[in-house]
Amino acid sequence: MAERHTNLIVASAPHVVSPANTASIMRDVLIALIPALAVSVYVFGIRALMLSVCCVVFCVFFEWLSRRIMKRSNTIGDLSAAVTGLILAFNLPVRLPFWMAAVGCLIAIVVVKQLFGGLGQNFANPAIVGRITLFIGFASPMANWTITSRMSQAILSAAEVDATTGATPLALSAAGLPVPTNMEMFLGLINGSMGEISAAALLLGGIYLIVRKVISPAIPVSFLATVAVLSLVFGLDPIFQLCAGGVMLGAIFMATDYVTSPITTTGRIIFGIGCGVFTMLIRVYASYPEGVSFAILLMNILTPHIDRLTRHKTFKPAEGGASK
Amino acid sequence: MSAATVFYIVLSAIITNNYVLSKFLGICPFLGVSKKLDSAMGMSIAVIFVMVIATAVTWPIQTYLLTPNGIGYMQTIIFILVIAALVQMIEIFLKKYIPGLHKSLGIYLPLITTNCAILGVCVLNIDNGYGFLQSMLNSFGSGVGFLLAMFLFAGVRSKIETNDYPEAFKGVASTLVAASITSLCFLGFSGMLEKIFGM
Amino acid sequence: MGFSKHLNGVHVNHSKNTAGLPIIPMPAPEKVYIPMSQHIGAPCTPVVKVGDAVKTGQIIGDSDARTSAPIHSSVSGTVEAITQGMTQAGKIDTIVVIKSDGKRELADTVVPPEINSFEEFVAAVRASGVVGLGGAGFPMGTKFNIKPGTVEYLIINGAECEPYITVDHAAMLEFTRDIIDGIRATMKWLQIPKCYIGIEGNKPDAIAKFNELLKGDESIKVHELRQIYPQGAERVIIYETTGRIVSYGMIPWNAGCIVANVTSMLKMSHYLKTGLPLVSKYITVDGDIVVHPQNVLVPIGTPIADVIDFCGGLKEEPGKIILGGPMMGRATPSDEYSVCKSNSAILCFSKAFSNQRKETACINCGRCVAACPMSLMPARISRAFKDKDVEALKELDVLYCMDCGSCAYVCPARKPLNFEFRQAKAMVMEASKK
Amino acid sequence: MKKTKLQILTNGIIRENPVLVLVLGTCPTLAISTQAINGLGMGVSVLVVLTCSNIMISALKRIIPDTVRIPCYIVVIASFVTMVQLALKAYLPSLDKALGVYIPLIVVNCIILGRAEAFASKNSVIDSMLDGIGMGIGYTLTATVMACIRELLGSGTIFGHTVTAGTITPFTIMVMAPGGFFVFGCLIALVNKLTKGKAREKQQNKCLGCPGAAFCSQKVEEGGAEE
Repeated sequence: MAERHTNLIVASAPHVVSPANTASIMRDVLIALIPALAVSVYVFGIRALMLSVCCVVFCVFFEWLSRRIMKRSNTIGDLSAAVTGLILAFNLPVRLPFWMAAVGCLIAIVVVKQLFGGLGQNFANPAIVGRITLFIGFASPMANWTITSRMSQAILSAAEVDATTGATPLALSAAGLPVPTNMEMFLGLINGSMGEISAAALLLGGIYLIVRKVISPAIPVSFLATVAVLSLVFGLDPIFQLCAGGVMLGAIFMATDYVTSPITTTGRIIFGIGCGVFTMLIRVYASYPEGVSFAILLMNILTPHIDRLTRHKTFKPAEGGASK
Repeated sequence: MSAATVFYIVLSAIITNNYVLSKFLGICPFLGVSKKLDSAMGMSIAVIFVMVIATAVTWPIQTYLLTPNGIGYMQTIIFILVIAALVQMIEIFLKKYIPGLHKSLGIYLPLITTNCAILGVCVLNIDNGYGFLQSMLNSFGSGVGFLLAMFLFAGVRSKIETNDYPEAFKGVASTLVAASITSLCFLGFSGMLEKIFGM
Repeated sequence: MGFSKHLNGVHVNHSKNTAGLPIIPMPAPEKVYIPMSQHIGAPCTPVVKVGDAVKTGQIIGDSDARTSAPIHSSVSGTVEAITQGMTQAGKIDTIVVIKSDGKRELADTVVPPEINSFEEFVAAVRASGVVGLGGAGFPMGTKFNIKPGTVEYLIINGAECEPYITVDHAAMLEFTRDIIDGIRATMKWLQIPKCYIGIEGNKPDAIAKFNELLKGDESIKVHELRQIYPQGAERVIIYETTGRIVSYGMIPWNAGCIVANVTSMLKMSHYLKTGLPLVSKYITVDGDIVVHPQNVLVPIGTPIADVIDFCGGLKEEPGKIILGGPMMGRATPSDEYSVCKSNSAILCFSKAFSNQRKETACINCGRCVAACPMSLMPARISRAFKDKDVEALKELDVLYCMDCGSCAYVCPARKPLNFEFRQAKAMVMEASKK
Repeated sequence: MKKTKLQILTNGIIRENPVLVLVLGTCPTLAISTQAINGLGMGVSVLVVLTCSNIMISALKRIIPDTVRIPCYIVVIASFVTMVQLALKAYLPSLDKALGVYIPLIVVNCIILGRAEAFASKNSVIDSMLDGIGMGIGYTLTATVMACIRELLGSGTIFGHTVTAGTITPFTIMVMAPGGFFVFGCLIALVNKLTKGKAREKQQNKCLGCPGAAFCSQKVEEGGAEE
């Protein structure tokens, strides 16, 4: 008589699952952010690393604390808070006081995410809102750029003229001053927010994410292409516009946030184009030099409508009956 | 008045000086009727409609009746009565002559009398010293701005309505926090219209 | 054909560990437990009594209902008991217990049927006891009982898109000729002008063999299916081969198609040639804890545990035993239940392998949307289900979900999406009844 | 259950706070709560108008025909608003300037019309006065507290007196539109927490105080108009 097993696990099919899970996806995003972090530490020095660690720690701490206060399950294991922290850090100037960064983390994690029920239920990207509130709330510390000797000659000479500004390439361009060469822009030998300076490093991370199928190329490609096309329309240098400011960071890491972007490919393309259009409109016309985060936030808010209009059509015959 | 001025007045009322999200007028319907896109749009269209008509009536009253006779202080009383009467008349008119429109807008009309955006726009037109045409443009723009805010917010609410909110934030509290985040993105456009139209 | 778009699906690790292994017949077990309901439709009533001597292929249960198929004894021996018991489907059913004499003698009734008309053909198909062997269990005699000449396409489903299972593959290689003969007989009597044999591209040897034997026959074409799950789903294979769309609530016949599983066709063909009805089933036995994964020819009614023992037993305490493929198969609570007509695999997995699902929040990644072959919006359906929003569920076409599990397979949040949708479908049906 | 005079007075302060529980008068509260002094000024203006109009409407409730009661209420309220407006212009011109259009908008402040319809038209003059005072204090407290929070966080001052400004960088977004919505949301959540959700039930039942209920006969949405 064979040995009997009568207490087997009964669960619904499918009984196999794909290897990707939320934590592994978030881990991939963290890995993809490493090159940009490395460039940032190279250009700005060790404080870049300290500020990043500070943001990650605060975000994870706030996530843990808010879940605990709400008596809900602990979710720091899904690493989403760490990703938010690192991306938020990338959006900050390197000398921002730690307590201000903590305020940003508080807004990102508690106000934008946990108040709305936690991961997957927020309608706006936490890091974006964190950045915008800091940007508006702490306007001057958030524009307090740091000059280091590793930066482009154009920035160093501009700083000699007016040591207080330490202007970003976008600000130099707005003021009609010489800007860094495209190569310097691409590599990231410029100043700006900590993690957004190096287009090369961010692209490397983006390629990693696309290869690992973590993100679909729809949003970054349509976003970047729109920025490039509109630069030409406005008579600007597309390479400069793509590498300057937060376009790369925004297109690859913030606009692609699953939760706050459309779910279908068509929707994602519309989303990317919208981000590009608003970014360029704000850059060219508004009083803020940079519009990436506002553009992404606006598209986040439009996402439910995009989702509504780009729903897949169910696989069924048009007339409702069987088609021949 | 140049085309640029026309666009400037309309667009700034829609975007940079959005009535709901930057001037806090019409918050009640913004919070109350934005749950479903259909009703949000119906309400907004009714608001645009009444705003424009109310301005068309109150501006001449102020300019040709109140100010010349030195009874400018009667503004508040007269305006609110005019608006209340106007809304009633519009409703009766629609019911009788355009029943289709009445069916879709009818239920929103009575609520509009006490929508502070209507009285607000009438008073502000006078306060800002706008001429008649400017006032009309401003009213139209403000109405469209209201519609835009309602449209955006209705989408947001459809996404977050059934979230697992923390106990204390269920209901209006979370809606207000969502409105707060929504109003953030309007700040990004500050200064834009001035630059485009060279104002 | 006027269609260019392929349906979505997911890339699943094939895990066809038993591919290329021959089918090994399993000797008759000590006892077989044959449930009277092994198909969709009316259950059979036993036509034997306790103590009766029965032989292999003898009818032991039958029904008068239009949708049913007879059930035959899979061994020779004596009827030991006719009891009510639990079956693998989780239902109480009449079970005929037959004590085997170990000889597997054939019954006298096992003689090739004589077929001269459509009616005789359909009667023979019904008498073969064959049902949809891919898992559906729809009686083949009922499926073929249509007005001849009303069907344009016969589609033979040799996709075998589920991971692990290789029995259809093995059968296609071993009995290619018999399958083709079955197809030709069906096309002849049902007056079907065209046949597609859909085979997934991961079985090039089977495709080659069919192509070789079908040289010169324009009416039967082998269609190489893409290597993407679920090509074997009825609505998918119809679309992929003919470009036709079968709507919810319709059967393939409405679109001028009949779909038959390749093993069903083979078993029917065997009956037409030899008169031996469906008394045993090709079964893939696999999984990370099976000592000798292999393909076995198992007498119907054999307890699952006996089949596992025949394959060398298990390396460790099992966590899950799945009847059928890992994407759509059913996890059985106990290995005491017996093998049924519609089973095609027994997969045994360790506890570690079985406990891999821990649900987290939906992150709206869109993988399910990209995976759904029916182009549904699983993430939104799941949300509507959570909100108990029947209107939204209906509007999102949840009824079109065919439970293929692609969405749940790809979900990084490990949400049991298709399980939710099964309940959602019930909710919608319930609401529309009112 | 008949309420005592004291209950009528205190009712509006927390239990049925017009802003935080009944969610009325949101527009001016959000708009002017950037500085504590504005909050207080607005609060007192509303208190005065509310009390006066409550008294007047309660006194006139038998004279006013039911069918035209709403326009009558509006005329009464608008008259008091105009008086307050003129008084402010004369004695506190800086406050008048700061509050701007929101002073005439007191006319359409749902609290006043709402109390007129829901309370003053059904109760005695004394009770209506107490209700007006109570609700007015509730409104004033809320507007002032909210303004204090926003002013402290956003400018580092309270009533214009430096508190943290200079030592801690003020978080200026708090005095802008998003900060207003946010602080308001948090205060409502706080009241929900303190009243253990009872407040939320009333928030859901918007008709309790909505003046629109007087006009509105159909449901706009679930939880729209009743009666």
